[in-house]
Amino acid sequence: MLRKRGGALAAIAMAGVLALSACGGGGEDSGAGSGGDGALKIGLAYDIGGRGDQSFNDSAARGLDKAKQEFGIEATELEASQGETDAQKEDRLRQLAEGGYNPIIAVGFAYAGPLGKVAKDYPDVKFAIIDDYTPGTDDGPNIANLTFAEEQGSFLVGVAAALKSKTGNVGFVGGVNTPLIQKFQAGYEAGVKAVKPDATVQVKYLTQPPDFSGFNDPAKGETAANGMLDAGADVVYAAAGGSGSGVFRAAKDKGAMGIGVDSDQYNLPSLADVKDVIITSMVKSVDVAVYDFIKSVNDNAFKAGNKIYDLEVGGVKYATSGGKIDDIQPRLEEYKQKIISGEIKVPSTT
Amino acid sequence: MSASGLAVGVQETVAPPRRRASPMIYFLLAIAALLVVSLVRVLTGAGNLTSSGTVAAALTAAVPIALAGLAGLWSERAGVINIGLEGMMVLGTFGAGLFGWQWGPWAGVLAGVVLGAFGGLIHAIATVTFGVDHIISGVAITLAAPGLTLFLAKLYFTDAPGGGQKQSPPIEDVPHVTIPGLSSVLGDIEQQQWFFVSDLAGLLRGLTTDVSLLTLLAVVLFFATAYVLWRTAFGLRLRSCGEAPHAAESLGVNVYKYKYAAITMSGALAGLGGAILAVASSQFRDGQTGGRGYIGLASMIFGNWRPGGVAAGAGLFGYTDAMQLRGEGAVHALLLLLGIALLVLAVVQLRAKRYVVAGVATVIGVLFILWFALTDQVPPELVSAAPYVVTLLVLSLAAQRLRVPKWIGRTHRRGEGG
Amino acid sequence: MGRISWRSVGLGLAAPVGALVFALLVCGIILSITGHPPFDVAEDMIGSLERPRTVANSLNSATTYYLSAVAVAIGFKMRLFNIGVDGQYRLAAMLAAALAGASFMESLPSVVRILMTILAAMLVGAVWSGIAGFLKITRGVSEVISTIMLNAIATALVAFLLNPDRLAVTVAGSNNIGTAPITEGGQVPGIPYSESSSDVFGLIVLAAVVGVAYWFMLNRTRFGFDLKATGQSESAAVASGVNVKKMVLASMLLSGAVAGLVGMPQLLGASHSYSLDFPAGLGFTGIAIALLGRNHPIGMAFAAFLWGALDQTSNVLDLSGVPKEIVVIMQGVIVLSVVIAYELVRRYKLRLEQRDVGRALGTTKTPEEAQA
Amino acid sequence: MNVAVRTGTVHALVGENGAGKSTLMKILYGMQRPDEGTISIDGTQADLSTPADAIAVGIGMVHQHFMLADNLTVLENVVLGDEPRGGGGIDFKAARAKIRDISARYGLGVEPDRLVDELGVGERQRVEILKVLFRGARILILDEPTAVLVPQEVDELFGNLRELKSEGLTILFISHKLDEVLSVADDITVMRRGTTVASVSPGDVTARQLAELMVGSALPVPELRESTVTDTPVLEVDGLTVTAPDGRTVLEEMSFTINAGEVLGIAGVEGNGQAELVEALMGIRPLQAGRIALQGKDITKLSTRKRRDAGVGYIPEDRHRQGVLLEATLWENRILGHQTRAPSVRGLLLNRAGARADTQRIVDEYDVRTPNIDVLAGSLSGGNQQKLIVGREMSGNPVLLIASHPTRGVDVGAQAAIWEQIRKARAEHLAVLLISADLDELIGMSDSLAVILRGRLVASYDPKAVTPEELGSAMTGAGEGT
Repeated sequence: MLRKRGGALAAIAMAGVLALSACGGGGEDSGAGSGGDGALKIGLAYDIGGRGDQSFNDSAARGLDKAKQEFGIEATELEASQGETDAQKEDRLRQLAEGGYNPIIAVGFAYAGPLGKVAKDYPDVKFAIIDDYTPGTDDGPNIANLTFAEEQGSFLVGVAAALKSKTGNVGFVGGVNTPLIQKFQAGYEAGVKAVKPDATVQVKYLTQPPDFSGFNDPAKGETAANGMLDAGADVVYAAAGGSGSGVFRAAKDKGAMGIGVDSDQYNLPSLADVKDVIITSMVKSVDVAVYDFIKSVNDNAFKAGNKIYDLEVGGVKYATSGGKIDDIQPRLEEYKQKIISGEIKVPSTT
Repeated sequence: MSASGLAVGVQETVAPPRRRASPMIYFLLAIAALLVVSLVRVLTGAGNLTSSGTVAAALTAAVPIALAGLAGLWSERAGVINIGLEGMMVLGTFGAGLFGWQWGPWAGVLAGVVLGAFGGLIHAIATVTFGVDHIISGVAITLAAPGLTLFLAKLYFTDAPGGGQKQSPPIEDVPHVTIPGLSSVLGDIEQQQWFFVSDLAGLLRGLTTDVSLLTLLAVVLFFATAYVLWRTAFGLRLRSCGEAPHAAESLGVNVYKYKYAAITMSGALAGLGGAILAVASSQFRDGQTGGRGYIGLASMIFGNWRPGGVAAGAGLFGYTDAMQLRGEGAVHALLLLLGIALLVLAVVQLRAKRYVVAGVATVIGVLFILWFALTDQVPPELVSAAPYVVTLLVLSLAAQRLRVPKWIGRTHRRGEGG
Repeated sequence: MGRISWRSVGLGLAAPVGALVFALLVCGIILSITGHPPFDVAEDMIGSLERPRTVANSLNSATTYYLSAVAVAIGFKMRLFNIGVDGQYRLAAMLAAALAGASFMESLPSVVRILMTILAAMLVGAVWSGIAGFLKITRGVSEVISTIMLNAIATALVAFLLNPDRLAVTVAGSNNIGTAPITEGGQVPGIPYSESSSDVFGLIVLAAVVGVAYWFMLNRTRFGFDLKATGQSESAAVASGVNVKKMVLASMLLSGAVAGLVGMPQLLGASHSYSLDFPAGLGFTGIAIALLGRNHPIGMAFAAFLWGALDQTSNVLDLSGVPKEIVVIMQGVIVLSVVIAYELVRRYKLRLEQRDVGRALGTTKTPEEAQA
Repeated sequence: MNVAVRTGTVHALVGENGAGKSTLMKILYGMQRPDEGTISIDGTQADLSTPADAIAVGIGMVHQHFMLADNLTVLENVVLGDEPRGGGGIDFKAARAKIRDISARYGLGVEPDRLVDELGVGERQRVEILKVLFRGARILILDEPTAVLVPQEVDELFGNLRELKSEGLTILFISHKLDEVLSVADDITVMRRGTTVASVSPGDVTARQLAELMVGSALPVPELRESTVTDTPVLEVDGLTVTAPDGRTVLEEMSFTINAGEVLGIAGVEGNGQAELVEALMGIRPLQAGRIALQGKDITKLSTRKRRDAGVGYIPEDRHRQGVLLEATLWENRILGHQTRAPSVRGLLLNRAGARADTQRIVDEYDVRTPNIDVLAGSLSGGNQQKLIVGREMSGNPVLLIASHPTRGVDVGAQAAIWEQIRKARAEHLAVLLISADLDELIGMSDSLAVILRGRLVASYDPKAVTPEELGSAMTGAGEGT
């Protein structure tokens, strides 16, 4: 009985095998190189979430869109799927490289390993990776590492939180407990303490990796924020991707304040109904980085290696939309200058 | 292979169900439990154990899970295992996103229900008409649903204002109700931090303040389910399909029809759970359900296939989850609470002459109390495991008197009875 | 006899082929409705198999999927539903990675290191599933619930351990965090495949060995007989002298041990460290593949490859602007339609067989006797 | 096939297992569609495609295997499908009253609020009859209603039937117990291989003639020839006490001995502890107290497997539950229960060749009708499955055979074969514990007889000197044993 079933299942694989033998044996490295007529052909590989995640993938997309418009270039965007392996990421990058895309941008640190391998095989193609600089795995001569000083921006919104808080008690809701988000937390805590050394910072991560649903679960965000607000906080920083909307909703219900992340969340259409509680956002200008990178390639000014987008170059900043922090802006600027000048060193780990 | 699961004969070693305890006993038990919680609250100062905020959050967290559990109950009472709950919930969140954004939350809820029911219908076609193993069908649905919704989301939401490839534009919330006057009075009492009284006030306040109409709908559905399944002809026939379909058929009951009805209803309820989740979160997001369907399934087994039990299971989970999300301090206090609860259980088991269980409960209980006494906090990474650990502990140490519907997971073919 | 076997071959093929055609049809319709020409999509996907790399990656995915499916199937054969393969392999991979990356391992011969790593993974997987097995036989806790809970608890435990203060190391500048990388002596070299840039996992051999062992265990050993007997009829197994509780524990341990292997090909063949981007969710894929392959060692191998190939070829779809979720839909539809097709063919075959048996014995059997 | 049934009579339908009686009944009850032919009731042709149709025209059926949901109450089982409505739900009050009323009128003694799970066999049957009456059926079909009853209960049932008949109800009675048929039926139709072979009236035939009409040949008789009882004890049971999970004592202080070459028959109404006794002896059910010795060796603490290895063969009461794996081949079923013994296994591995060869031997010796040994056990008829089980349990030279209803539900041919095998093994000094509901079989096949009542052995008889009636009254606690 079982034998028959197994044999029968062969048919399924048959289709695949037939396809293999019929079409097998194409060259691996054919078609590399650039588009030919001079115009750039950009390949962009997103991390999980992709275009439309209202977060850093989206930000990257904005940069791409801007570059597209400006330079009249062609672009293809690919996206990672949940739970995939490095091999799949590598394959994605290779497909782009094979397809003649140059430059290729990988969004997210998860591409670090795969990118290192692919870049070696395509020395003529220019690569960029967002959010990662790991010497040894992705530091080839044709790789630009675009990283951000999230802790610096977070420091400033921490300052804003401390200044705005009446209770001396503020909250931090992290989406998923990863080193990247811990950077946000470290900067934020430092910023708060810089203003009010005895202030309380409540910290909560919604989920633990590999459960990344913490970036997508507004209900959890709302519960966590409510807990903080009930415990006396009156400003909550939502470094939690899509779960942030729940944080803002809680703040709105309780008459508290929220701080957004990644983009200027005050202006996001999806958060229109809670925008009046968003006093500021820690803007991480992935779009600027992507645009700059494309421009550098377009201008034949590509530079490999780590490019840190920090406060100084406007890679991270605090948003002022809504005018909720106009009163404290001078103080913020003051801190900003101190960071830029190196007077204040912002820690990147907690 | 079949889905009906292995019994291992464990349930044979426990007492048969006694006469159902009177409501009074449950009431007294609840009071006793609250007393213990209150005591722990006073000892640890972890106000979050009984604050109205925790209770309200627990209620909100419990509703989608409870509805998933209720969905499982409908299906399994008719003899069909529904492991596709997660997938049907996903369909529900998507339906709410698609319609809620354009035509308001109630339209969204309705769409979620309809889409969930559609998922249930597919499960019914596969398991009832084609006699497919229930687990396979459920897994297939759980597999395909996120794919389908994501596919459609890219189509419909990408260019919508405020939407994205993986999320819908914002949905308005439904109205919330508060019992006027009561809330502030209870709030005052809660502020006093009196032993027991404040805790009770917190509990009541959490249940009466700013409650979403959808939460009320869920509560109504629990009572309605209990009524329909246990007091009406429809319910009797439906349950008979899960107990002895051949007997039902021999009395002219159209087993297929009732199974179809039950599974479709199951899908509808799971869809509703998803829709409520989406509306409460103000939007559909890919991956939003985060395993709540499975937790719902667990709460159904936990609740012994009865609505009250499902509610209790979902409530326990929602409570622990809300507590861990609201602050780590409460989880530390939870260690003490668990320790005490285990010691109480040990005494109960000792009186029932179940020495092994009593011993194990004592040991674990003492370990929890030691953990509480020797540390200041539970490592934050471990805190998120609290609801799961608590559920597992309760299941392992509480007496298991599971009464699975007899014909669960088995295929019934028309005319093959007897 | 010859006639019958031809017929059964035909019928056996009818089910999967019919189901595949049906699944293709459903996906074709969805694609057409949404404005993507289905034939172009199919061409793209099949075309991507021209690249040896896609084949190599498909094989690699299939390797992990297969191990996961076998772990699930061991439970299924006993009617135990081990949803916990996911948590078991993640915890196992994490702890095994920590062991393999530990500095004291450096001095050991390569073979010993690899063996120790693999054994450690099996042990951890077995312990984690063993908890569910133990709770089932002592307290009657449904393994469905306990393994769901244990998955979540494993997640928390891994997060707790994956901390620089405990088992993890961080690299400056990287946003990743993981166990110390396994040095070359602890890695399993890949098998070069055609002109592919990525090698086939060396541990594909391990998957094959596990498959053969699974087959041998089921069909050639007393233990396997007891396992199958218990799955088919617990009461008959008990009457025949099988100690069901022991079997439950044994099969849960075995299932967990195999689950522990799931992460090994990826860990020792590619990642060399358990970090944030280590693939998750393979346990759930394993359930689908075990079901699709009907718990049969060969069937699951085909199913795993089909699954891997669908996953890998889907990458190409984004290039042509087709949402690659179509592949996920297809996978779901395939599982369901394959099973429905099998059921229909089974019923048809049963009718034929009854007629044959009846004819062979010169008597007609009443349907209820045949059913019973 | 043709049958005509007169209104207000008891019409018996007799035939061997597999003669098509049950199929006919299912067709009459709308559970199966006939390929051809028509059914008329009171002259009007009825189209019965579902049980609901049958119920609508006044046909009610009491199935051989009770169609009851254990987890539901009696009331729920009775009203299912025909619920009295009221106040938006089931009118439980009205239903309860009606059930009490019917129960009182026909002396059924059914309590509506009990769980069916808690009821005994006789009570369950009365619930089944009540179910039918509740629906106001005018035509009752009873499928082998006496199979699980003791003579006294049978008499009660027949009393009920006569009462029903006197109220104008028509009863179609299916049985293969011919003396019962002769005592209760007004008309008899005999079926064989799916056709009617005769329609007779009870006054015109003897049981013997009827039987030969049924089988088409002479009947086998259960009997032992000369005594082979030795004085070597094989099974010694001493003070055996078993409690059910709910704390109820199901076996109390049971002691007996079976010697080599002896068949000990246990008579009793089902549910009096037979199943528990068998399971306790097999090591499936834990003992509260007592000692079991096999050939002088204490096996009380041994596992089922060790007991089997020590030479205990087991023919279970319900072969589908405990005897065979329906989805496994015949040769795999040969291994079942012999997983530790040659020729099925070699060390820790299966010996497929050995198992197959031995299966072929059993198939030949025990006349198991099958095309080959690779077919699934489920595709064999019940009788052939049973022969396979008997053959399997007799292999490996057991010293003790526990045979629970060894010939239940098998045709006469298989019955005779199984009896013959037991006789043969007994002559080779096998000790047999025989449990059966068929008193003729018990009396004919036992060297000594014991009666079990409420978990105790209450009487013992010499089978040569006892009548079924005497046994029956002892089984219900009414008679006195010696």
